[in-house]
Amino acid sequence: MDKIILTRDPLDANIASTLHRYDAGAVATFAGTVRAEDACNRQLLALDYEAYEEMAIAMLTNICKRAIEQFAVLDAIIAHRLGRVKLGEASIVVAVVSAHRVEAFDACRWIVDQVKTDVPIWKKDVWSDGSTSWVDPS
Amino acid sequence: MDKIILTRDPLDANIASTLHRYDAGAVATFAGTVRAEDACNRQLLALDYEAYEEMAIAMLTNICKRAIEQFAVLDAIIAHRLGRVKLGEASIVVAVVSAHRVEAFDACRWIVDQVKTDVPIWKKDVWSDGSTSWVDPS
Amino acid sequence: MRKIEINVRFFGPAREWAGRDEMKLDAPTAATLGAVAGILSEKYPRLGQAVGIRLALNQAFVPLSTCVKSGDEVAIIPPVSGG
Amino acid sequence: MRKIEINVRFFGPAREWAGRDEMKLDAPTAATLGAVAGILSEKYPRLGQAVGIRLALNQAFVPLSTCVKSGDEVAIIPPVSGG
Repeated sequence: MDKIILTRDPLDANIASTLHRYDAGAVATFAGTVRAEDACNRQLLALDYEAYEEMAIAMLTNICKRAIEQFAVLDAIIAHRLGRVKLGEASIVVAVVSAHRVEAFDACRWIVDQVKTDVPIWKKDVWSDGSTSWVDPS
Repeated sequence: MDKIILTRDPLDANIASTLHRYDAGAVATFAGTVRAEDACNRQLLALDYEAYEEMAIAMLTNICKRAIEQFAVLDAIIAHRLGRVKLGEASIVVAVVSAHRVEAFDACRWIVDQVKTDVPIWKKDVWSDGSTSWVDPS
Repeated sequence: MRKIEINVRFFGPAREWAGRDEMKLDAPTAATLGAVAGILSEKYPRLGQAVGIRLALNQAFVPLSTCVKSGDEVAIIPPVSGG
Repeated sequence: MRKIEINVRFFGPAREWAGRDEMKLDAPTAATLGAVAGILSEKYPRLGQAVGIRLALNQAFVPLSTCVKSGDEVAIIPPVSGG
């Protein structure tokens, strides 16, 4: 099972099940989902994601590796969706397994922060009036 | 769907799917699993959980309510297993949904800490030599 | 002297210290929760020696000075180890 | 003066600023990544005005003083918004 997933298919929220290990006592999972938004009489319908795929995979692989080293966790997995992601669907799922819970939470949170600030992935709001706009990351 | 679950059946790691909300942007999930242990030439096979069920449910309900208030999250769910839980299986699953990720992580972690320190649930190690021993919570 | 009858429940390791899951216990009228703890500690010495035990009255933690009445449920809560 | 040909890729909003996904670009031999940024900024003024753009060379962030060679891939990376 691949530890880094970039896919146009819906993400599996229970991705941690692929990390099944008998030496694990804790599994922390994070899912980022597309949240309803209203702006100027239009509603958000979806987000369109795109990536510099080759570079994103290299960077996600590196983030995964650094998390395992820095937080001394057993394993981690990062899945990010591309293309159109509808309201309520997950755009990112991160799971970390470790012996104890503190490292699992810390590593999971760190990975999500890293992905959001550093990996070449972009998203565009898709509005009910047919317009789209790049999401300002600031 | 019940937000507080005490059950002798295997837990659903993807319990957060029952909290599906369009106003949620983040879902943090924690699963505590039975971890392999060796002691004095015997191996841990399972944990046996028991609870003061009526009181545990009341306290879990209260923890859930306090988490939602204190961390301003949208919803939370706590599932704890009773009876024999085998190596690799989950004994507890906690999921929190919120608008943003920081509160989801914080509330999830807080709930797990509260459950471990305060709720009347006990576990016993079940060893490969047939012996059992109550787990010292200290 | 009149007596009351309360229900006592033992959980986790306390079940083994008392050798039972539950029992009916006679106590003096207007006995406090603390007094019940005293009676049980004498009756079950291993329970009396245990560290960190809490008593719940009708599924809530209350001060040991609280009076118990007939039909109340007192639970012996050793340090918990859930999760 | 001899020239080299590099591949340029535009991502996210940069695709729209340049009006394209990718292009071949002629650059002077021994041009630096910074010089390539200068050429592209002149060619696509909207790109030149954007804040926080980074350039990747062959899928890695490197100093702008790095020399590019024929066949290299230069990517225009606007501020990211994944997750």
